[in-house]
Amino acid sequence: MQTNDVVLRIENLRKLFPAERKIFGKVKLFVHAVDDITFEIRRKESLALVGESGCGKTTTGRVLVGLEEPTSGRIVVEQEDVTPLLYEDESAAKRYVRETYVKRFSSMSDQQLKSLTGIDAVYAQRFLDLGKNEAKFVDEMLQNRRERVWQMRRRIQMIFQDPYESLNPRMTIFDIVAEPLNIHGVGNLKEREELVAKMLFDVGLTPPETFMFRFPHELSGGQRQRVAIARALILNPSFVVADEPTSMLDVSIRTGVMKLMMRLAEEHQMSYLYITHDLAVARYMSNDIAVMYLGKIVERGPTEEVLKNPLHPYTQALLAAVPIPDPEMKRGEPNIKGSVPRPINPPPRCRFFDRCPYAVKFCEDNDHPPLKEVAPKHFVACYVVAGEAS
Amino acid sequence: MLKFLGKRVLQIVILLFIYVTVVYWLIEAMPGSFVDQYLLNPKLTPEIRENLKRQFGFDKPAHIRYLIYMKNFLTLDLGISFSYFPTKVTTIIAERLPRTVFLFVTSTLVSYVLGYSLGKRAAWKRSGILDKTTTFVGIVFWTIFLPLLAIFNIWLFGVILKILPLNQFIDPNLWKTAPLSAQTIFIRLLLTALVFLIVFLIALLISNRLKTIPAKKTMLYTSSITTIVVSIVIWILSGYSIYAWDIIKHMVLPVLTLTLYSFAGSMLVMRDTMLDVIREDYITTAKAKGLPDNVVRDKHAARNALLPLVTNFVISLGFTVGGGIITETMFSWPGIGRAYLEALNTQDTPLLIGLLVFTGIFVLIAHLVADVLYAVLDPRIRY
Amino acid sequence: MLLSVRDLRMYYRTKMGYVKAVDGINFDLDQGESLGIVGESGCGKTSISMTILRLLPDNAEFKTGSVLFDTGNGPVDLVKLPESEMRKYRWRGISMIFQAAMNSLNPVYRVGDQIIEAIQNHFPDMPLDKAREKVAELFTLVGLDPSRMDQYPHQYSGGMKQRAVIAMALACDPKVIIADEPTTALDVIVQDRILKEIRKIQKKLNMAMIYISHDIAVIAEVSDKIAVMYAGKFVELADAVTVFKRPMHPYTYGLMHAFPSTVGEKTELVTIPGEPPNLLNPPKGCRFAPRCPKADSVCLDVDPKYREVEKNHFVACHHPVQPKEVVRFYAD
Amino acid sequence: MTEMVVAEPLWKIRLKLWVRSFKTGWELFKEKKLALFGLGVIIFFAIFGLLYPLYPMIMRNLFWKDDPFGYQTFMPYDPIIGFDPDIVSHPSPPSLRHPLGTDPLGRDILSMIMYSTPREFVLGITAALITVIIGTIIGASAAYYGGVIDTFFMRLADIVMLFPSLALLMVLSAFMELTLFRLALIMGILAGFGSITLVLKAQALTVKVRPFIDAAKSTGASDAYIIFRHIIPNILPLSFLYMMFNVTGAIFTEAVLSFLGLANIRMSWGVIIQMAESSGYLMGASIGTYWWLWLPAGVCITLLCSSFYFLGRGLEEIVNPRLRKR
Repeated sequence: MQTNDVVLRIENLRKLFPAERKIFGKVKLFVHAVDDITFEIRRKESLALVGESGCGKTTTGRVLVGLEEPTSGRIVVEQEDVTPLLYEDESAAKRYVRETYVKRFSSMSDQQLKSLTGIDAVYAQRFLDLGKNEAKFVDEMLQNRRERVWQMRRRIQMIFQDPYESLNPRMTIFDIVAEPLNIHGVGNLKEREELVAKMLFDVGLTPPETFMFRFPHELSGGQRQRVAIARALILNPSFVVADEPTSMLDVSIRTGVMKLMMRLAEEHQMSYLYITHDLAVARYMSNDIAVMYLGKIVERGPTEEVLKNPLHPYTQALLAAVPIPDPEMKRGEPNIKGSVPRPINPPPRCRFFDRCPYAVKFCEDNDHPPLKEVAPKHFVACYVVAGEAS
Repeated sequence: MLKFLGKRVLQIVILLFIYVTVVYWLIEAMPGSFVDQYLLNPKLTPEIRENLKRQFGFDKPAHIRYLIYMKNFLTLDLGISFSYFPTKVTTIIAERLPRTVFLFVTSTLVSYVLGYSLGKRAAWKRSGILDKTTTFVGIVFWTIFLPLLAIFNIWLFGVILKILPLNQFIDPNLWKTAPLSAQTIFIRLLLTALVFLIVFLIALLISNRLKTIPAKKTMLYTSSITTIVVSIVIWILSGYSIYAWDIIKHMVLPVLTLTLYSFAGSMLVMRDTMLDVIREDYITTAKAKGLPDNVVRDKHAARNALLPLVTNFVISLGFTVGGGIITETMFSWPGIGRAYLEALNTQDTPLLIGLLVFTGIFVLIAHLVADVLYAVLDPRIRY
Repeated sequence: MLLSVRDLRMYYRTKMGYVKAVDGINFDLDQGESLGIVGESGCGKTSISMTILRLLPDNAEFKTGSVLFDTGNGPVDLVKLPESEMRKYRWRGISMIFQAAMNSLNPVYRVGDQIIEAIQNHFPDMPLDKAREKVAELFTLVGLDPSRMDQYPHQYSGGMKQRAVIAMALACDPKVIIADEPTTALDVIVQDRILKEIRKIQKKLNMAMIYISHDIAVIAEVSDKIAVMYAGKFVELADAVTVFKRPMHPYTYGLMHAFPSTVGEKTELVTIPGEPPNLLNPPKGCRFAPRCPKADSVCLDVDPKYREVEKNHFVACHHPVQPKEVVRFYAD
Repeated sequence: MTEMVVAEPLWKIRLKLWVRSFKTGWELFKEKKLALFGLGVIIFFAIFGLLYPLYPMIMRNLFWKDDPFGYQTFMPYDPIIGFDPDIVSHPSPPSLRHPLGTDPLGRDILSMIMYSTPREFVLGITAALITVIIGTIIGASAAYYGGVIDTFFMRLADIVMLFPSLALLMVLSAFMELTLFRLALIMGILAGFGSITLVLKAQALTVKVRPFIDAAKSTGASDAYIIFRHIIPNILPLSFLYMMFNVTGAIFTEAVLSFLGLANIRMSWGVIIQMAESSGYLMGASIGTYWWLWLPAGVCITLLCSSFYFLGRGLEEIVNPRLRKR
């Protein structure tokens, strides 16, 4: 398996929101929205991020497209560390580069540097090429930052949940779809018109000229979501974050949009992160699935495998709770206590401890369990399942 | 709550200091000054000129005077008026304030009660006859040229119907032989109103504890009527009732004018918010519970629509001064507004600053009261 | 029959004409029975409950039909009652669990007081402490701590509000409860608990229930009978298993196959082409015809009658789907 | 299929769209009888004011045919220096020569009123335009940026709102000659930094959190692009609405200032009433006798003010979906 096949890699991503507002003094309470998550997506593949509301799945998506700054962690897109580009503030980006690379690299010998793997190897090589000059390295990492931020924005796009709110009601469909072209200065007016028309045709809004100069409120929910997809894809991104794009659509419309997304991903050689609360939808939309709970990924693996054989008690409960469209099918009781707490400064133990039916002393005394591969490509963050506690 | 109030008070104090400073320098920068009028007199000797300047504080540079002013301000001393020399500004305000406040509190209360009950009814039966007429009449009065309304009222009630005095605060002929000054009687009237208000509030508190709705109503009505009757009897027994009646008679026209002018403001706000609230799901729930229409309207809809009205009330207090200047001029009512106009004409700087500062304090306190009211009215707000 | 709705029609008046939101609805409901009405947004399913309770906005126009409600001493037609009489049947006869429970509690009153208000409205003689006892009982019944009755709605979580709303619906011992999307805004685990709770209470009190939802899986969990609604009309009504196992209307068929499931084989999902019609001027003939793979010229022309094809299986279709028949919907 | 070209040039399509949305707006607007009434009155006043130059001409030709003093030099219907020497005592009640009578100086009241009308429009609209431009930009930026910028402008608004605007204008009148244009400018600026920013900011905040802003941001749109392309177009209807209300406010304030004799405006409706007041015709029992001195001008102020207000309310029901009827 080649590493450059990986389109997106997220390492130890963490995003904390201050839970209290203070004018003076340091904020002590944080909402751990996303807490140390790691995953990667290969070309043409897709990952579904599943969880209940407030588990941090949307925040993850928003960090990826630059709508939130990460608190810590590294995000690599197509062999390029884009994390420095996600910080609005240049000094924050600089600090990131120093913390992540310079500090580590300067304490290593040449030998050690050469033995690094993955994305680190690429940057270690640059570091060596620059004669271990720290300042130069930082400069190079940040050179053309504005330009590269620009480029990155083109490569990662997002589709939003609410088709009624994600299109500006005062713009025509043409203006909405052409907006990314506009911002990035692609083509002249004529070319843009053609591009938009072609895109609208691709998303099934045919004939395009009847849709181009309508306003969003003249379209149905399904049509609007198609417009949103057209807007996201018009710059030909290599990666799309889809935040529950079908959850507000009716069933008879939903499958059309789901199929459209899959077809376009195929055609455009695109990978996507599919954020959803609906396990059944995730099953159809993704190769891999990652279940999130309170900012942590608790289980990850190939979709069918996870759904057939859920290992983490939370995944089991979630699956048991999904109603089945078949009155003869009896499903199990979700084996879970209490309700989802707010992740404000959570105690250093398994996040699921308070609600877990299998919790033992070991779980209480140790940190949140790391993801462990228990079956091929099937990872679980649970001491009990992994056999480390009983 | 206390922490929030503390923070809010601090904010208000800062705001007030900025405001006072701006006001001070603004007025200070006004071309010409009170003393100039005397200094023009060529007969004055240099000593007298110097004396005059010293007396009014013009011998010191402006920034020193500002510091002195601020120091005095901290001790609630607003200086000495020029045109009423040597009366203190605070004394003048203290004399004028009750009249203005009484005028405005009465008309504001009446117009808010009117606006509240009309607004909620108009919204409830949207596009009905009541809605259409109140909206039309309300807006016409709301945008009417206030002096026109005043003139018209004087004309109608004073000249044609001859039932009310044209203007002035009191009838001078009657008061020539009065045993007490008009101000004293006036203050006593104010106190009576205050007592009534307190009794009403207590009755409201008690009635809230009562269980059935008829009991609540009886409690409120009996206590209100008893207080009114008792106070009227006391006034008659005291023998000052003709004087009090004279004052009240003089108040009717300005209060009427102000009420007509301002009720639409609260009515429109109430109506618009009600329209908003009526769409809420809990209104449908209340109806589905089988509650009678008027209960749904008053208890569920109007109660929730009350909040923006409070904000509106506070903002409207800010306009008190503007409306006051016009109304008091039209009716020769010797209140704050008139004092302001006089001070402006005579360039009585300390009085001018004092009045502006005072209104600022007034509005800021109203803001604070609104914050507290908000917390009382909306359980979701916990500071 | 506890509740029997016949040929109910209610239109909304708009500038462009009438929106035929409820257009000839028929169904019966028995004691202890639960009926699920499933349909897409804008098909008029919520309007049915509002028409039955007569909580319609000003621009709604009741056209025809009757809602016979058995009060215990003979049925009354709710649509013919004067408003003051109707008020007595609201909540005491038929109560509701509203869509978006978050908003159906008045934010400025304590939750308990809002329930007491409903009780005292229908039982004016009940003293306050009795009413409070009743509320405490209800709270326990729906799984809420009775000590929370003196809290305000904003102090409740989403699931708790939903429970409070259920408790409120039960306050006057109604014979029928209409639950309109009772769990739509909730997460699956909470949804699962609430649904089970409602089901349990319904069994215990032997009440009749009408569930309204767009989510066919939720309806499948809780209903004995299922009605499928499309563009203001019922297209199919039968007991739950039949609707799922042997749907006869092509729309129902498509719906069943468009719904992804977490269990069983991963089958190809069906896409029903097109969009639901605008109820302002719905197509002549069958309203589903423009989207239907089985439609022919008759379908486009004649509105199919809603008829009993088999015993207790009502369908409005000229060409019902036959057993073992596979309907092919053309994709995208 | 790739040769998808739109048949018409873009600007034509946009023009059509604009016309169409105007038409739908008009359809909605037509329903509001009060707003129609307001619009009618405003149009009436606009024509009334524009016709002013004709009035002295016609009147002179009617009543001053034989020209004892010389047509060219003597202008009996001039609103400022006019005087009718044929009438013995001024103010004179309405007559054929002077449909609304004359004022104590012998000037024709109708002529004064007509002359003032365009000025009222200019004043009201200028002031309101300034207010709304300032308010919209500040409101949108404060909402978008938040933080220090927001705090600064909001505190500024607090202080501006603390000042009773009429009292402040009265003080300012001591500083400078409040000519029509200066007055409009000052009123516009004062109102622009005041409460309107709060309202528009609140509106902009609801726009700011909507996902299409996020969509534009994630594509790399600049702050200015988002503010001007997304936020402002969405609060513009509300701004326009407030403009109507501000016209009312400006005309009213000018009239009051003129009435109190504090503005340096040669002729306006307020000045006409002030004239009556300062020469003692509003005192006591004589009020009703000399009604033409104050009633026509007062009615004009009221009518124009309420018309703009009615218009604003009508537009509000169109612009503000929460007030719209279901």
